[in-house]
Amino acid sequence: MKRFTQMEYKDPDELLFGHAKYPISIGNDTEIGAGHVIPEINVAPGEGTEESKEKMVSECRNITRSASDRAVNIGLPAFILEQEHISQQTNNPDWTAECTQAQVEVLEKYHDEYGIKTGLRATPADIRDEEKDSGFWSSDLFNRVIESIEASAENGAAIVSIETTGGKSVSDYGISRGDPKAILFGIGVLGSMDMEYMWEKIVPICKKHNTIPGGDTDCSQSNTAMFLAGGLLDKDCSHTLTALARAMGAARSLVAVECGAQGPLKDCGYENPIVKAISGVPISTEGKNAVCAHSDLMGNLMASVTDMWSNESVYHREEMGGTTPEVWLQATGYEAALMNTAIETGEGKTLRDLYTLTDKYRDPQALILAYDNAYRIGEAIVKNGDDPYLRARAAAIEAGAIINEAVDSKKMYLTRFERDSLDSALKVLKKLPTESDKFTKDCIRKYSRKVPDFDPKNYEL
Amino acid sequence: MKRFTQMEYKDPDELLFGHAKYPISIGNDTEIGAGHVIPEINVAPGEGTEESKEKMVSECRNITRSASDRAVNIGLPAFILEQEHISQQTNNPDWTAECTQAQVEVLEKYHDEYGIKTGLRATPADIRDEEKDSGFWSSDLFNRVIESIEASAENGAAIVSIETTGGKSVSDYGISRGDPKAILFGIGVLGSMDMEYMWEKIVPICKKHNTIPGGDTDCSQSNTAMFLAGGLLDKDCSHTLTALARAMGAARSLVAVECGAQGPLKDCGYENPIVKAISGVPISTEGKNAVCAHSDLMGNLMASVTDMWSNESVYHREEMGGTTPEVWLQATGYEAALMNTAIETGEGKTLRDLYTLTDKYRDPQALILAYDNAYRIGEAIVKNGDDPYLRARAAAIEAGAIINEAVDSKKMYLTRFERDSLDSALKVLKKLPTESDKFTKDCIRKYSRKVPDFDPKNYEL
Amino acid sequence: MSYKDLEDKIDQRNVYLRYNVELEGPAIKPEEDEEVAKILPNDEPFRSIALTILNENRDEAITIVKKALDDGISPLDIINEGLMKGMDAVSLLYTKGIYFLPDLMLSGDAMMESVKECEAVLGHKSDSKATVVSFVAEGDPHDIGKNLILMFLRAGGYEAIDMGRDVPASDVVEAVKKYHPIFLTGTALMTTTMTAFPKVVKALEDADLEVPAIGCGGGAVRKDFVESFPMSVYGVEAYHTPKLADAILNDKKDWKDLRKEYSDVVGGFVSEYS
Amino acid sequence: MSYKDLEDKIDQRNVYLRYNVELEGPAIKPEEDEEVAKILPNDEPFRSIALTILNENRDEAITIVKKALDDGISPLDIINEGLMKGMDAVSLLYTKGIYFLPDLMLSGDAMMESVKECEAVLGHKSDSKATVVSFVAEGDPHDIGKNLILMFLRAGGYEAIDMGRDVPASDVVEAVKKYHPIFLTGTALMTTTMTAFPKVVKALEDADLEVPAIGCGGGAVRKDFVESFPMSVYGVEAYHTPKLADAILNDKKDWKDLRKEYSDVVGGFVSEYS
Ligand SMILES: [Zn+2]
Ligand SMILES: [Zn+2]
Ligand SMILES: [Zn+2]
Repeated sequence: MKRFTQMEYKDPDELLFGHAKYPISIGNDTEIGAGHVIPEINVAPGEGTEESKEKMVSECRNITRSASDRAVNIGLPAFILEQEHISQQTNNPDWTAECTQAQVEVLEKYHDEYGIKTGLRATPADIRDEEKDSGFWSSDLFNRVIESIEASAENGAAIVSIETTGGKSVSDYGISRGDPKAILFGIGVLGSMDMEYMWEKIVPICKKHNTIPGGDTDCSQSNTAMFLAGGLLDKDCSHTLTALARAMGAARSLVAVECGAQGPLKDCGYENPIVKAISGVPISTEGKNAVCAHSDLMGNLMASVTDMWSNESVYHREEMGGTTPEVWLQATGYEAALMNTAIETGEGKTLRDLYTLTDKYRDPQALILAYDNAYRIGEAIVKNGDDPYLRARAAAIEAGAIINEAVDSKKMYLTRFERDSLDSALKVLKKLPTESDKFTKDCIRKYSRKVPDFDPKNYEL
Repeated sequence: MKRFTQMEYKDPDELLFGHAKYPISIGNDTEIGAGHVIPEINVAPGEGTEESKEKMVSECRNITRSASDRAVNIGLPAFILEQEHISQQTNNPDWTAECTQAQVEVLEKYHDEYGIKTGLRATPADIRDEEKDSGFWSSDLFNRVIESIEASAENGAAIVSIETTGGKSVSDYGISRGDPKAILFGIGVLGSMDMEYMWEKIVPICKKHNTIPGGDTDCSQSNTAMFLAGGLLDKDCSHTLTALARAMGAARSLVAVECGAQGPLKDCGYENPIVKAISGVPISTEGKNAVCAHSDLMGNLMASVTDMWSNESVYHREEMGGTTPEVWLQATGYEAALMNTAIETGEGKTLRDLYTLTDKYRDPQALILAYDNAYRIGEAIVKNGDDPYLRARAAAIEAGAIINEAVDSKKMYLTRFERDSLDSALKVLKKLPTESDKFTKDCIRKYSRKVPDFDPKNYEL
Repeated sequence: MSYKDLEDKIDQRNVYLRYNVELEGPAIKPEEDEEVAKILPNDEPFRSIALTILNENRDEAITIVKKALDDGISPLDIINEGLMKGMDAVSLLYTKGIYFLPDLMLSGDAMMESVKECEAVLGHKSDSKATVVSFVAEGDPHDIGKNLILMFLRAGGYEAIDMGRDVPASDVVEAVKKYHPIFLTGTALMTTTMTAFPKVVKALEDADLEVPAIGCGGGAVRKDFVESFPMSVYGVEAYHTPKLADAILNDKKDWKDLRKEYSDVVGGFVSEYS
Repeated sequence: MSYKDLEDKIDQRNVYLRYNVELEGPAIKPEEDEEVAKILPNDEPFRSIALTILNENRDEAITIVKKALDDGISPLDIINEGLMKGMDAVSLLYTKGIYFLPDLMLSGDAMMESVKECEAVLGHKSDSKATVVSFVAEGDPHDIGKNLILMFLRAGGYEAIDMGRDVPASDVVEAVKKYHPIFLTGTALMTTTMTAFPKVVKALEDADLEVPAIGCGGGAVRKDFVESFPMSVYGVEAYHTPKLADAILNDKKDWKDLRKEYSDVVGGFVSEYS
């Protein structure tokens, strides 16, 4: 595995939605990152559909039909359907196989009939459990995940992704207690190790079946921090600390790419702009059209350098305007259309900058993901590219510096809580050892005791 | 009443979102059309809340609280809450009074506590019924509407609107049968007469209570056509004929302004860009963030010259991302923020043009509302400004000409059905008499017989 | 850059595609459609009568029908062998996406008025397949949906009773007693008027009445709400109505069956039933 | 125009306002808050002990507590007059928006470990208000919500039993038999795992067991779903849990009451209950 020690983009200004340095082609005439933005729709299977394989297959097929139908009715040139698996699907790889098959069949039909460019992203669930299954890397549950990935690839998914959960117990502990060391260990060390372990297995399977290994996300960690951080008036997690966690998440999500993932990285990876700046792979992101799933403070900014624009997730049910696969594909589809118009007219960079500036100083979490700052964090990562721990630490410290500079220039305003937690986090982070081994040993000692679910054996430590 | 016989805007390029020639001020430091776009949120009361006044008051209060709460949590500088009344509210003006009071109270509280700029738009329902109540202009139901408007104004609504339904039975007949003459009579003659009658009553009430008379919409007619027209593959109403109906709708909605309505015109008036071009009043519009309520083919274009950006309507219930007042205010709020960033940076016109061009040729309905074409239709209207019939006819004929030019220049492509229905509609429209009286008499004869609900006496004809 | 310059730079196909235009097949005359050809009668005057309906030509339809009646042709034959065949062809073309709603409405108007001419000679109403009663929910003044339903039902050979707008539950009960419909349809635009539907069901139950199904649909009506009370089935499109009625009439389906088999009954994927 | 130039042109306040910054009052020391002052004990060593909790200082808390125990102060008094008072003050500051979750978690850690020291001397567990059992729904591996709930409950003086993740209904039944909790809490992230909640209710009913309420919440869980089966109440925020437990314990509320009075019980507007 080759670590990134240089930026694939040489200038942040080269970053633009719809354009990735290394676009991918997924069949059905569909390319991602090759000059246009593609909407992505993701609908959560309704309650009860988990009861049998038949119900789940039918649910998956129906979601696909509804989305396809709306797509042609409003004239979308292209769209991607993502299916995030529920645990039963991954637990039973035959469910995965049949669901995937059913969805691919519908998409093919629409492609043949209308010429619409489509493809399926299948995302098996990470059903491994740190608590239950001491063989985190070799258990039955692990095997089921791998089989499910193979079943997705084998049955026609254009892209396969996963949201790995390595290190979550430790980072959860750190996020709820405002402990930057635990967060760094959970994301930068354990998370990166787990992602490497998983993706070294996933990429060859995808290659074998001519499927695109799409990539991963730090969802289980940085997004937990973001969800807890909540809105401006929420009191659960400091938004500055959350910003540092996000920067670490970039160092982690990059690992999948280093193992051969080609993108589009998963929509919920808010760290994706950083990963794109480093690696040049296309990314999926979400923001203002994912309000169905959660509230973020960077709804426009997240579109700035996206290649696929997603709604994250939505209940499968009926709105006045149609069923949710219809309604939410229309929402992401219309935003993608705006971006594509900007690209076509040569005004892409203007729109990109407007997206960015709409949120840049709304919150520290947004600030560090503005493409110029994302690039800076990328640079901090590649400078320490060979060492997952050091690069995650460097990313966080750089994010802190970015926030502090914006505060100094009176563009970013912080509350006392944000100010204090940033200062204390930076103090802690800067004092940490510069050797990965030392840090790891230290953390194993500390968090094995404090975090009941954390078992170093799970990571062969 | 002074009819518009000249354009208030002298050049279509002056039209821009957030900027109206005649901005309004509604208290709470809030201005509309004065340089920034304001998001508008509208949530339909849940089923069962119509059972008692207490339930409805509580429902209205809760919708307001939820929206206000999200607004401050994501940092919106301003928002408007619209409450479209259900029939029980209008039928019982004491419900109107108490609901309005409860909502205004919450908004004031948030304004005082956070400094957020807010205001309530109250929209009593047009509960008059052509079929039931032969005194369309003087019945009990009519009185209830007027009382309800007064109760809204009296109890602190910043803006009062209504969606009048005059002429609907005839235009419905025409829309479902593809009969342009019936559509013109329903919208251009009966609709305009009814709007004039109503707004001559509404404006003085608003003035008395220092409330802004917000304006009307051709919702009951042009939107019926648009909903029936549906998506590209729907087969219920020709999209070219629908475009002509929309142009007529502009000639109609202008009447409220001529009677003294100051805007923001109602969100669902897709004809509003035309009315704004003529009259200079601020407008509310809806598009890609109203997918919860319906699908249109101009989701971005409708933002081009808007002053308030609305979600139209949504069920009051829970999404993963919060309750719908929260989720959908965030959706419209984030889009308004993008527009405001564009304004602040001097790139407003670029974003306006991108919005427009994203949809301009997606559908004939979109084409005629692109701001340059909207302006042209405005010119056709003011040229015949003194005569509601002739100006609606001229608007439709101009819309047809716009479509034909776009087809000739190979930018717009029509299906045979769209082509044929446009040709035949234009042929019919061009042959119609040039005297309003003659046309009216002719239509009374024809449609009294064909449309069971149409009674000329309702319009004192 | 100017608006015009921006516009000229766009390759539309990268932003949107008009699939309706893309997919359009060659134009053919309606009567040349293979399936229509099978439906249309070959003998005169029935063929001409059916063709006037197919061509949406009300005036000519009435003229030919009157002439046929004058010539002593049985009014029932004119209805069943001529007018209804034309209408069947129209419905077929609508389902196939070749005809559009206005075609259907205009053909329907032509058919209904021609039927009236026949009934004048017949001295009584002609037989219909069965009776369906349609109402708009109490409190709701919007009725275009109901009016479309009426037309689709009549085009499908049903006697469709129009109860109008804003109909109280008690009136629906009376109508059921009077007309013994095989199917009721109710429409509502708003969440706060769709609550009238369960009240209708309750009123029917209180009166010990039952119908095979009540189709409930329109505007803000949701399937999950409609399925929260008995006797009801959520109706998605107006043109589904005669198909639901056919399933009740021919296959003895009731509301429970229709909920389960909706897509099959109306013959195609329905997103709301997925 | 360049990005930098664009940025410099923006008056941020026309695009967004950071209300959290706008509204911030003057900084005060936590112990100077008027309501906190009323809660804190005045006598030593209890005041010092409470202050170490308020200051989230685990090491010092343990040191002072150990010293107090050595000095022969009653372990129960240390818990009730010192540690719990400190924790009450912390909870109050969290509710008032002055303290944040990490404060609460760190104070909670300090309190829990100090309590353990006291219990070591006491020779048995100290009394809690009552027992609550918390589980993550079967099939769901996400547990941060449950972990927060545990901490909030413990900070509120409850014995909180942690059943972990992915818990089968049968295990919940066993736990209810064993611990007789006054309240159960279940969390789920997904629509397809929240279906475990009604299964738990069914299993309890089958075993003839009942609890005053089961709080169900997390991720994609919806109130309307939770209220579609009995014994349950939809929980919105983790910090609501001890307030719900208090209402059960002190005011004998059950799930039916809690559904109706949720906002009052948790003391504020809750959008989901509106
Ligand atoms: Zn995710
Ligand atoms: Zn409307
Ligand atoms: Zn509206």
